[in-house]
Amino acid sequence: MAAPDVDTPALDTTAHAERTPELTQPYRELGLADDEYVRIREILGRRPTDAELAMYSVMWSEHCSYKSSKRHLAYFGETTTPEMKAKMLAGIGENAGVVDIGDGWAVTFKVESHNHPSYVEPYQGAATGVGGIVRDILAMGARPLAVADPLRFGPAEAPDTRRVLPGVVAGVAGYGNCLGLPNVGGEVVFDESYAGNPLVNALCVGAMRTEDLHLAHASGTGNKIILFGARTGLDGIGGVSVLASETFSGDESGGGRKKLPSVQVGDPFAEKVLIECCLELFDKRLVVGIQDLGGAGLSCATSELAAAGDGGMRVDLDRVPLRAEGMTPAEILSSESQERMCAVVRPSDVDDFMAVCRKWDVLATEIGEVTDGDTLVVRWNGETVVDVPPRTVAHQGPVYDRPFARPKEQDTIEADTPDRLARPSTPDELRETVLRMVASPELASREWVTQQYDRYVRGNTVLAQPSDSGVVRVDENTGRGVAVATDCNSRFVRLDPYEGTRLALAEAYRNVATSGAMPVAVTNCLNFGSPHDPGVMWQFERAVHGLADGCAELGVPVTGGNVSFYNQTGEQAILPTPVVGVLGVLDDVRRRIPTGIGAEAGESLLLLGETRDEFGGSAWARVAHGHLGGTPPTPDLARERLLAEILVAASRDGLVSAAHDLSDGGLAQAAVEMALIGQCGARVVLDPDADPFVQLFSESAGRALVAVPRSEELRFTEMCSARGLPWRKTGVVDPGAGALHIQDVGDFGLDELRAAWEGTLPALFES
Amino acid sequence: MSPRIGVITFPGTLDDVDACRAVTYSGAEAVSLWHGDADLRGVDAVIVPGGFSYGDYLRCGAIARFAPVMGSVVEAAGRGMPVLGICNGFQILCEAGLLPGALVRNEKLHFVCRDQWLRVENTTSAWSTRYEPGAEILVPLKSGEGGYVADEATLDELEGEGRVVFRYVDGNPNGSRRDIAGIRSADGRVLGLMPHPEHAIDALTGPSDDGLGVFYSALDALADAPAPVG
Amino acid sequence: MARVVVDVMPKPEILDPQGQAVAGALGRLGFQGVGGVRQGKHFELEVDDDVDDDTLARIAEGFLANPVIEEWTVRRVER
Amino acid sequence: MARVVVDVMPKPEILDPQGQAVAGALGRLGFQGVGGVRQGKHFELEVDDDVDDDTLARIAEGFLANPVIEEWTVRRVER
Ligand SMILES: Nc1ncnc2c1ncn2[C@@H]1O[C@H](COP(=O)(O)OP(=O)(O)O)[C@@H](O)[C@H]1O
Ligand SMILES: [Mg+2]
Repeated sequence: MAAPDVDTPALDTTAHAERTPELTQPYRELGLADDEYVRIREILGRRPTDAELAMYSVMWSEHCSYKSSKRHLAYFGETTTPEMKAKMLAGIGENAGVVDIGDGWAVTFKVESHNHPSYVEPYQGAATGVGGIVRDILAMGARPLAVADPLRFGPAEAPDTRRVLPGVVAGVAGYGNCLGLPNVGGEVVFDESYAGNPLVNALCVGAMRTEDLHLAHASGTGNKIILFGARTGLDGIGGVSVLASETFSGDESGGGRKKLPSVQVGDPFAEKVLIECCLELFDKRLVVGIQDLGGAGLSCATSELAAAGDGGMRVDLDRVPLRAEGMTPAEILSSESQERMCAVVRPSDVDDFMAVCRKWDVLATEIGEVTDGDTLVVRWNGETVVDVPPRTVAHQGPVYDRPFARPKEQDTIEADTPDRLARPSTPDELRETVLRMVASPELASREWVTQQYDRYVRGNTVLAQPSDSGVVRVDENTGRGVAVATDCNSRFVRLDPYEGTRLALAEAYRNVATSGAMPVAVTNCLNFGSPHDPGVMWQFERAVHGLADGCAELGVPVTGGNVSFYNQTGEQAILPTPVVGVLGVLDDVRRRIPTGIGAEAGESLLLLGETRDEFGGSAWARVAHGHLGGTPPTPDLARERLLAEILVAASRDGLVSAAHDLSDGGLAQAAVEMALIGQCGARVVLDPDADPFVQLFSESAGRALVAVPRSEELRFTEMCSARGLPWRKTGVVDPGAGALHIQDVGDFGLDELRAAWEGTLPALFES
Repeated sequence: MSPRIGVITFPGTLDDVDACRAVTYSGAEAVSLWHGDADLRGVDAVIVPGGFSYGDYLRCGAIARFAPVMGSVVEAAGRGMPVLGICNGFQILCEAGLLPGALVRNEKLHFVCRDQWLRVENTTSAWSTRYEPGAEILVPLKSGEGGYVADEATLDELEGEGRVVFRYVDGNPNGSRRDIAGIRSADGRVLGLMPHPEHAIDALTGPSDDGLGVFYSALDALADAPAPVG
Repeated sequence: MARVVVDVMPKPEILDPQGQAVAGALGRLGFQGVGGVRQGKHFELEVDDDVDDDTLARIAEGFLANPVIEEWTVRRVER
Repeated sequence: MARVVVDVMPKPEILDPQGQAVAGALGRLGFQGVGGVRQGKHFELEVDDDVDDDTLARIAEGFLANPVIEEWTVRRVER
């Protein structure tokens, strides 16, 4: 406990810090390690002030500094060839990666996690997660086009999931719908490991003209720093509130501030107005640089802007408009109040800038300027409370080489293959298995979730739920557009983090291609347990390598991503969950491939790719036996690439009328979904020489089921054969039938299937 | 000269771009109107589009109805100018007293986005003449507070006077009284509905192009009886 | 400055799905003895002392509540 | 049966965008003299007489309010 300091003035200025080098500081409460604190003192040549300590502590946190992951993430850079980079206008290190999609258009996309807040306050946690990722995209100078939300929860039937899931979904809906951004995709996954630690990841994609790319930097001495958007309050300052307490002992009875919750409340309306305001500012070319305020608030925005610029920066913190009384400089710097942005503006443009803000009723305040020094100076009523080299805050945080090792239990899991599990074999057993799978929470329709999301707003959504990827039109004149999909089967990753991550990449890539888009870029959100656990670090290291190597094989670059560690309940880490997002391009969205069959008069069903006896980590092993063991299916990325090229070529030439990739649940699930989405019957004919169970439920990668108009069948199959893609005619579409008939298994009435598929989530979550 | 149809933007309006697109598709000229400006810029008809005006805080449409532009809209409607309120626009028109009743939270309490079948019950309003009576159309519905309520006497009056223009078929998505999806004013010039015809103008981006009829109807109405200039 | 509380409730004849959902959930959570629940809005306004009851009524009736579906009460709170 | 009122309000340090929107609109509508506005929820519960204060507190704290961001008051109302 600190001794009361007789020399404590109201304000801890740099001068005061010089005078009181021995003052005890609560750096540990702020999450800094002993050696990190020592390093800060070395950098500054004195002890940090309260405000500096607040800044370093948030910016050197795992979340902002990537201190445990940096070493490994470097591998993405090492494996990205110049050829893969050709279309990248901005990559890792920027707010979000940017790719050139042709016709003068650039597209940017990114996923972020908001896991922990969403457990504490599901609605607000998820809402502010959406808000944050949208500001990231906006900070690139892009108009946000669409969002997607990969979500993971505890067991579907668990009482706490009934609290968390509806709240998270309502939060994503409440914020995203109010912003006017169509929600075009995502995931809903259930697993015990997420029970105390749901994963709420949010993706946003935006577009801009290539010449309008705004990178976050503060350059040009004399340029003004303008903070605009919401007022700054005590949101999310959590740990930093210890600085405001009279003693650092955490005694809440003292005169200081109570420890505040780190939950923020979002105001989607304020963000919508902020978006329109920013777009008008970009349009009028009134910003030199811009940065969103997310985690770490002003600490992050000012240090990153200054670090990336060519000069220094001075900020007068007392000018920041506040929402709470008596906030200290440290609190203002660390506040995570939402819906704020920070811009660098030429002095001659300040009046015009302010006029645009007034038009949108957005509060804007000049809080400082770019200086010709190389330090970031923050003042409070004229006194200096921060004087630091900005790069030491923003980019030169600690980097750790955490120990990692393959855990021994990995052998046990691998040895426990699904071969020992009883398999259905009679037609009745197979029929019962199909229905049970379709109705399981794992595979049931997500409509109860997705119908809460506006997928139509702005009128450019061409495909959304439940199709394999979301497709949005970017250019109304040419029809150019993009497709996005996110995927991760974390059960595969658990069995083999390297191959499992390649499978996640393969699935997202395939989902994009199945919609007719050529995949061009990859983003990720790496959700893992504690980096202090060598087993978790091993999963992480393997996952990064799997993703990077996979991207190199596919020839698509990783343009950005996000790492979320410490996802665990007690000692129990979540299943390793590297969510992979893939972006694809369509030169004309009119040639997108939908999922539902029955659009053309006569269609054949063709199964593309090869089916092997692969059940490790499959949906069947889980649903039928609660089993997770063995090894996951083997990915073949060269095959995935070929499949994608064929699907894109077929979409160009109008050879396929519907397509669906095969993933969770295998062929049976894909056939059921294509029939239900198209509201059209079909007959599926299995290969008499192969095991029907394997054909129906295996999750071998690299496969898709396509519907081909009879008139195009020959052309299409010749193309597949010529290019070496295995295919097999697996049935015909039968609009008159009103049922899905699977030969040697039985008939499934569409109504029966629909009731099974659509009934599950409402029964679980309707209040 | 093609008619000019104004589309209002409030802070928080979302579907103004879509309404403008629908107006353009139908062959009219779309004119953007700003909430803070009472000037209707000489338009022949006005659309109050969907979205979350002022965040829908307090109550949907409650704050927007006091915007300067709404004063002019109420006045123009009094002179017979065709006015269409879609979703949030419908809520605003009810709050402003141009249409009776109110819209309340969906029965199941969550936002619903789905392709919705509607039956056209009345084809005499300025925004529905292009439909066959009894026609069924497929249009997106996307709202959290879309339940139409009014007292029994008002509901009876609306039914009796043929002022229920659109009704939900194939399931009531939000608990609206008597499955009401859209109603018109007594003179037929003002129409409010929760579903979004402006999102059903092209099968590429919507479930159908059934919504175009709403906009073509307005062109007919303006050709037959141009709104008096004020 | 005085504190004024305005409570706005759905009219009795208007369906209150939110209140019903709360009542249903309380039952499932094992709380016995709770019959009906109705849910409305609660506003706390800081007003100058010279704002009279008439003005407050106009704020409540004309703005905070929609009289088609809601009823309201206003009360000044001692501090 | 007794009537119990539970008011749930955003904590003072938590952003209240709804209250802010109402306050802003009141100003534009020309109502002078209204400073801050905060908006919360108002619940009216019909409860059996044997439901004790402790149970009511658990209902309010554990269900009607989220104590991370909201605070609540319970009072029994005479009828
Ligand atoms: N949380 C969500 N938000 C939006 N869309 C979702 C969400 N969860 C699932 N979806 C959509 O539902 C459909 C089915 O999801 P999923 O089975 O995970 O697809 P796939 O197996 O093709 O990856 C997809 O269109 C997906 O984008
Ligand atoms: Mg898929």
